[in-house]
Amino acid sequence: ATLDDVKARGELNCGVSTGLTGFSLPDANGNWTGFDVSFCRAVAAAVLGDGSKVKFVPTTGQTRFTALASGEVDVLARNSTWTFSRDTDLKLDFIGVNYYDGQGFMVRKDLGVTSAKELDGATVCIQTGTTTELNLADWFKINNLSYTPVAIETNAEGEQQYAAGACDAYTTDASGLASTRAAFADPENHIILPEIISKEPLGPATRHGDNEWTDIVRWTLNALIAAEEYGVTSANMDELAASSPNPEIRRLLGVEGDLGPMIRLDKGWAKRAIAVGGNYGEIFAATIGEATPIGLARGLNAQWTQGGLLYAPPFR
Amino acid sequence: MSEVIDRRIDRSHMQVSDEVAIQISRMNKWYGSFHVLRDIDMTVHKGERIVICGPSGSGKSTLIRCINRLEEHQSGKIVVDGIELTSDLKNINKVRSEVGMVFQHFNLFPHLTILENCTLAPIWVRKTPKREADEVAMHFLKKVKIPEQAHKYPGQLSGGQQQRVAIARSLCMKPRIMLFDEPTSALDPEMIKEVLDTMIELAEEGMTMLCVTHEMGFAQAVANRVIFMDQGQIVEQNEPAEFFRNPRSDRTKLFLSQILGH
Amino acid sequence: MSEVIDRRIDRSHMQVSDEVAIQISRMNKWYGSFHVLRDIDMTVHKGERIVICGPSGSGKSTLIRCINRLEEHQSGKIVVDGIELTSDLKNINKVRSEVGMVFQHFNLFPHLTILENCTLAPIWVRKTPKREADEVAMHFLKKVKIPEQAHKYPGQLSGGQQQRVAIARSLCMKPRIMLFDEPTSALDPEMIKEVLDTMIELAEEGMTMLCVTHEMGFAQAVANRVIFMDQGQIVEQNEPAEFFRNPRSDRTKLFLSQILGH
Amino acid sequence: MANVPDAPKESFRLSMLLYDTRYRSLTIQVFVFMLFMAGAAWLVDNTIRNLAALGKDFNFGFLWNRAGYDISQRLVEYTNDSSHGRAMLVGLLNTLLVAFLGCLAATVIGVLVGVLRLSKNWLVGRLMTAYVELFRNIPLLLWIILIYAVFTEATPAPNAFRPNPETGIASQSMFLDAIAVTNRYTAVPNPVFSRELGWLNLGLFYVNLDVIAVIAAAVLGWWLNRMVKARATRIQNATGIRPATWWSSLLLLVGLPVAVLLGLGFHLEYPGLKGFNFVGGINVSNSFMALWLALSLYTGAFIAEIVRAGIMAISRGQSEAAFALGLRPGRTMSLVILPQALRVIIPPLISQYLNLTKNSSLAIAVGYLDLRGTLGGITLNQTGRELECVLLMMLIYLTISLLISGAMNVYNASVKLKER
Amino acid sequence: MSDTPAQTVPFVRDTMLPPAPPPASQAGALRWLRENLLSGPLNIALTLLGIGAVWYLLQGIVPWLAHSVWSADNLTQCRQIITDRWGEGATGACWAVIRERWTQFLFGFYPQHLYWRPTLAFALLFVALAPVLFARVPKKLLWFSVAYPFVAFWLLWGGSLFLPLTVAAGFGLGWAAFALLHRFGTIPAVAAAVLLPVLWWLLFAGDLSRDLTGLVGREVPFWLEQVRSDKFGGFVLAITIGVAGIALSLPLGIMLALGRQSDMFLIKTLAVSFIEFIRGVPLITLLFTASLLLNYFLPPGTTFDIILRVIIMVTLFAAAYIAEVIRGGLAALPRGQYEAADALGLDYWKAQRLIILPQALKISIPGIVSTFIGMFKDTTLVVFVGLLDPLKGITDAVRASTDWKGIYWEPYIFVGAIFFIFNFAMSRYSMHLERRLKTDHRQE
Ligand SMILES: Nc1ncnc2c1ncn2[C@@H]1O[C@H](COP(=O)(O)OP(=O)(O)OP(=O)(O)O)[C@@H](O)[C@H]1O
Ligand SMILES: Nc1ncnc2c1ncn2[C@@H]1O[C@H](COP(=O)(O)OP(=O)(O)OP(=O)(O)O)[C@@H](O)[C@H]1O
Ligand SMILES: NC(=O)CC[C@H](N)C(=O)O
Ligand SMILES: [Mg+2]
Ligand SMILES: [Mg+2]
Repeated sequence: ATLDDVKARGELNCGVSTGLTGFSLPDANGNWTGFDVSFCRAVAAAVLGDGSKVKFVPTTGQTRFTALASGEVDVLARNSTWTFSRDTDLKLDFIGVNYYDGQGFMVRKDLGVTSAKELDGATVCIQTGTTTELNLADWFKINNLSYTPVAIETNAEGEQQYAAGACDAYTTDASGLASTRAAFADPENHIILPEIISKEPLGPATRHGDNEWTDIVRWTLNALIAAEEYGVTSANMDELAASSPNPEIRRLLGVEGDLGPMIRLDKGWAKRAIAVGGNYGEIFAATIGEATPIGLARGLNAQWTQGGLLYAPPFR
Repeated sequence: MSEVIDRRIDRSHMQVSDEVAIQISRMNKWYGSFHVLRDIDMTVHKGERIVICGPSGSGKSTLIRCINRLEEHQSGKIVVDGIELTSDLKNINKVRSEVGMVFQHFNLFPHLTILENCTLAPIWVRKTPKREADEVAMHFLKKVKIPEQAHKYPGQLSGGQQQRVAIARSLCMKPRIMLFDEPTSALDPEMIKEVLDTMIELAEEGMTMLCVTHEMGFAQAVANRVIFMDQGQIVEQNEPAEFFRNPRSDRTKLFLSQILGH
Repeated sequence: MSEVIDRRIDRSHMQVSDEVAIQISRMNKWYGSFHVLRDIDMTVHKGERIVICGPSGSGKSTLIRCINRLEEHQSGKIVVDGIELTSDLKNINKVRSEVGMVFQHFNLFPHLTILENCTLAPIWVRKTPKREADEVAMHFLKKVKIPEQAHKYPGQLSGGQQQRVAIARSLCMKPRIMLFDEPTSALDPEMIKEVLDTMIELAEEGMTMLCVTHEMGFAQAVANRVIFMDQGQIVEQNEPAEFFRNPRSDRTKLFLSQILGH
Repeated sequence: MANVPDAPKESFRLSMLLYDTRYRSLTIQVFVFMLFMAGAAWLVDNTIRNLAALGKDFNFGFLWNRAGYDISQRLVEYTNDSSHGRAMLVGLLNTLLVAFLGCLAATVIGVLVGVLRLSKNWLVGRLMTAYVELFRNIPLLLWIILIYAVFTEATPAPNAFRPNPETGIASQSMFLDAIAVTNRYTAVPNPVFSRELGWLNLGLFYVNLDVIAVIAAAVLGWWLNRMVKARATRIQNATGIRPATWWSSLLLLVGLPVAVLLGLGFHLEYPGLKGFNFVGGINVSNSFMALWLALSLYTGAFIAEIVRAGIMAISRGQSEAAFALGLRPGRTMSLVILPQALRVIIPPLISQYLNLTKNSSLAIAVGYLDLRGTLGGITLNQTGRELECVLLMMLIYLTISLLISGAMNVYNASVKLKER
Repeated sequence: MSDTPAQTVPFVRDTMLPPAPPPASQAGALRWLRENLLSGPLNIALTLLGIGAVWYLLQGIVPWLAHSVWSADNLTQCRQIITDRWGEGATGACWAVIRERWTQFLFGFYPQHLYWRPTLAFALLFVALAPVLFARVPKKLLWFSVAYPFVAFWLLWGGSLFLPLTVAAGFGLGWAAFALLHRFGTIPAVAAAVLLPVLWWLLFAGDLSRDLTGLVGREVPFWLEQVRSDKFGGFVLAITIGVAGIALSLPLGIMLALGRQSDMFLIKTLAVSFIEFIRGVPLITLLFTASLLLNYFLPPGTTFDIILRVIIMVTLFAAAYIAEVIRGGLAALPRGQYEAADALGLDYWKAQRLIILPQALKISIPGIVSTFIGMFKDTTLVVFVGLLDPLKGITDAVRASTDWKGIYWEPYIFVGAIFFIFNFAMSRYSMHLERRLKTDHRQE
């Protein structure tokens, strides 16, 4: 089983994007940071007790699912959209949603385009092997517009093509657009068009059939979300563990109950997961939030208590 | 050539025993549908020195190569040193290590020194310790008069020297029978003599020899039997004096007239 | 070799006229700064048969190749058949089609049959109708005694046969002068004779010939002048009998002693 | 001796399996065969078990499902409603297109460079050597990326061809008003026929009858030209004088197709800037251009070496012999050198074609949707059928390769020089 | 009419002429110019064209190169420096990126304090190659060549010394089995020599090495800091894959070449099918097989390192090409060599090992070198299975950093130059070898 493999290996293999600022990006020394990366580290901390015991495997839109299916990675945290056929036919298990997203378009400001409907005849850069590729085809067909797709492999390539003017518009998940735009030297010269043409619930995925492992990954994500909901942060969690009267928090932090052993981990698993990069909110703020150059608002990704869609099932 | 004949050869040691070294009976061989050797019958006794001659393409090389099974015969029987040559690999290898062969083009191994050429087979086939093999090799290299070349490579030697090394290489396996296939025909005239001298010395020591050659001087001096082949058959055989003086078949006469003519 | 000399050659037809075929005066040639031919003076009359010999590297090939301008000379004058060789392409082509050349390595065209080899130049240079060219070619192939090989390819012939085809190929252009550059030196001894025979026949018919060769038997039998070259200069020339019997310069003596020594 | 008694028939012993030359090879082959089968069975068994564990099957049914993605360069009708199988066909045709054009250009470049490298001109010789060494010693992938970069980074956007609304002057203008090299594509005129003959349905795709007519005319011209040449040879054989044929050749090879083109009302539709992009002409994408140029230049360097070696292999003696016979250099080349050099050149040349075809799979680097990009890329990813897609892709490449090398063997056999 | 006309006076030269200097047209720069650049109108045209081409190229490149900046922290700063120094609109090369990141191009993400290990491994490679390449090196060094793969593995990946040792022990075991069983015939010996090591590796090697490591602990002579495969990148990766591929493909290629020459139908068919299959598909598809399909073909649950998988595929790929090269070498050997070996009583394997292969391999060295060059270039393709090759993997990584986003030509030129130097040197060396083999292949 995957859990045993990971433990035996002493290392979690985590599939991430080849480079998307804020989500997953290696620095000059090969250290990875970002939203997806933090999730991988949380899982590693939960399972192995050390958030640095992760091997990040860069995957492209095309190679990611095979990397997972072939066992090259244990978890895929690569802003992948949860779709019916991926969940069933491709034999993946999406363990939840960590970012509610939708597909958008980015164009140069001086193009004078204000709506995607004006893109008739445009050249559009699109990553191959993604849902966005299919959405794009559908959307232009529905709206009876024509376009020329320029197939690209990685976000870096798309960025470069778009920057060089080889395509009029770049389309991908809105979060990806924001990240790409933030990385430009002149973000102010680019706009993201208002149309969101699809639903893109992004979430980590595991292989179909290994429920034990899937549970671990799923509840690690839930723990991060729940922690934010209950106000557990990396800073105050020791204090809360000692003093909080809330049984839910106590169960989460492993002071009470036997949740850890139920998924073949020890009691402190969730605590360790939160300790690496903080709870969901902390991770979000540190990697892609409004204080970062990427500047994404919580929007749909706020807790349900704040009018968003994040809703962790109870820890009980 | 005349020198060879003139040379006084001491035939006293060259005794022929009654023991049979090679026995070939009713042997036939085909290349595809081409019948190269036809009903060859031949007995060679220990110590015999046989010269085989005949026009080009008459099957001399093929015959000699059948004896250590470089070529396979299709019918009949070849018994070498009491071992019948069948498809049994063990027998074949046994025969090959008892029978030395010297080729027209020397076929020395160019990547090995002279000494290594000579010790290769003793070490790997006979499993002789290297030191011993070296000694034996030096002995035979001395015998063929080129001990000083032992550490050179074949490419650095003249043709005649190379052929003598080839002979020494065969001798290092201590063979009971030596086969020669036109050992001098690829050599310049000056070098032929040195090789023939080596062969004569060998003959004087009583080695059983089968030699395909057109050096009739050599045949007269050394052979105790000359076999003439044509079109895959043994046409005539006789002792050399008789053979040259009194060839019986017309083909032999024609052949001798051509070969001795110039 | 001795046979060639022994052969009784009918010299009666081999007349030398007074007409000049080739006239070379004060010709010099350099390869870069290397002075290959130095002050060559030479007159060849119609019907003359000249043999050029000399040590390797003495410039024999270069001289002969200057005559049909496969090499360019840098000073002096070469007049062939009344046409001076300058850089004028038309003259060069005219000379080349009047002068036949036979090379050491035959240089037959391997992708064409023997017959096609012989008719190629007549058809494309002389604009002979194919039928006629074929007839001429067969005539000359008969003359060199291989008409039956006409439809084979060069690769299927022996060296001697190939060289004879090369001679026939040149003859098909009906040249007035034939140049030979060591035509027999790449051949096996048995084949040398057949090629020399062909050349002798040619000489008997009165062809003007310049021949670089070391076949001294041929020189004695056929040549009416032997030229000895060394270091790019003509060192001695004489009629063959005198040349061989009585070489005057030391270099010639040395050379002859080496070449006839064995 | 009436009868040599044959040796008594040897009874079969087990050791003969190892030591008898007759049985030994059989033994070894059986042993190897068993090993091979065991290995194959092991692989197949693993695969079946792995597939089962993943809950997958081995099934090519997905080829008939809707593909859903768009391909910008397509030689046959294709929309995102077409099937994955059709997308594969589009990809395969794209592969073949770039391979074919690549081989063509590489040959031209290679022959030119190979001959120039032999020229006496020092400067040109050095330049050609530099070209050959540069391209041969640097990975093809780098050339593809570099040339692609030249196209995307160093050429203007289509917008630059738009006249400035104030001044009325565009910062870039089209070459001959017909060709525009932009950072997305090269817009070239579109050949159209005003008197169309229509389309012919071939089941899998349609072909344009006009194009067929022009090709037919070209073939006819070529065939007639051969007749003319043959006639010239006949006249030459009879009279020795070869009539000049260059003008009739020109007329037949060029004139005939041109006449048909004119007859069909052939004209060019020029690209014009409309909206974001040029329309009306054909937009040849930069990914295609980069891949094509890089493949041609890279393979051209290898071909240049082959050509040079081929010509040099024909020994100097051959041309000297021809000169000595009075043949002029041109004739020497066409009658003596080329026929021989071709035999030496063509076999390695074809294996370069093979390499080029295989290397075209590097299209992945520039997003050109060839066979690997469609079947082995998007389709594989959308359907998750790695095993089927990769195997099918290998099979197709293998088939192409075997066809090419089969052709080479036939050629080799037919031109082999006769030897003794 | 006389036979010798009167005109042909006998002639003897008394004094030999000394060589004279060539006329002006034959020497000096003038002649060189005339002959090499200006002979005939075609040549003049070519010369002009050539000068034009050179001029055009230089015009584009020289100013760009002349405006090189060697130190800057990021691209914006670099561009600023160029504008400051050479005025508005000037373009120039930002070599600063190379200066800052060159270690990454060479070593990928290999830990900096361990750079000495790949460097040492690379240096030792030459020592290991010496006995193969130079005849004069003492043959004892061959032992080092045999040990080198294990040394290099340990240096590159680190970890316990016992892992390479136990693996090597497997080979030793095979060799011992062969030597012991040889007297019972070649076939059982070969079978044992293959099976025994495989069993050893599968059943004992792993545990043994773990136990031994546990025994001695992680101390320096037995333990080097472990470096994971995902830290490999740049030229270290390319050279590792290239060298491992060639080294491993040699034995396989030899077997295939011998198989192809075999007169046993089945073996020949298998060898030919394998070779033709591998040569008929692009390397990329094989690499995809390595990354996507290999796990389907292996027992459930096996996972192993992607670099190792790539090396396996590259090995198979190179083996097919090497097999063809060696086949050429085998074909070039005269038949007499086989016959002489037979006549001396050497069996097939001994003849191959002692006589045929040493010669065939030597003839094949130039071909092997070219195969290696091809393979070295092809290692750039590993980027498509997610490895950090120097060409695209590392440059993309460099460009992904905010500092150097937008830089394009400089990294490619740098990587291209290194590839060129490597490959050009190797191809020259192989040409030199070819010439040497041509002249003295029969002499040492
Ligand atoms: N491997 C072979 N396949 C087919 N025919 C062969 C083969 N080897 C030899 N032959 C033919 O068998 C005949 C006899 O050949 P062999 O070499 O024994 O003749 P030979 O008497 O040794 O001639 P030579 O004096 O030329 O060496 C020849 O006609 C030859 O062409
Ligand atoms: N193309 C060339 N470039 C430079 N030097 C040359 C060239 N061809 C020949 N030589 C030199 O010119 C000299 C004369 O050569 P040539 O071939 O005429 O000699 P040869 O008398 O025919 O010798 P051989 O008997 O060996 O054929 C030699 O020293 C040779 O090295
Ligand atoms: N841009 C991406 O790499 C991901 C796109 C999209 N979310 C998908 O999963 O297909
Ligand atoms: Mg023979
Ligand atoms: Mg000469």
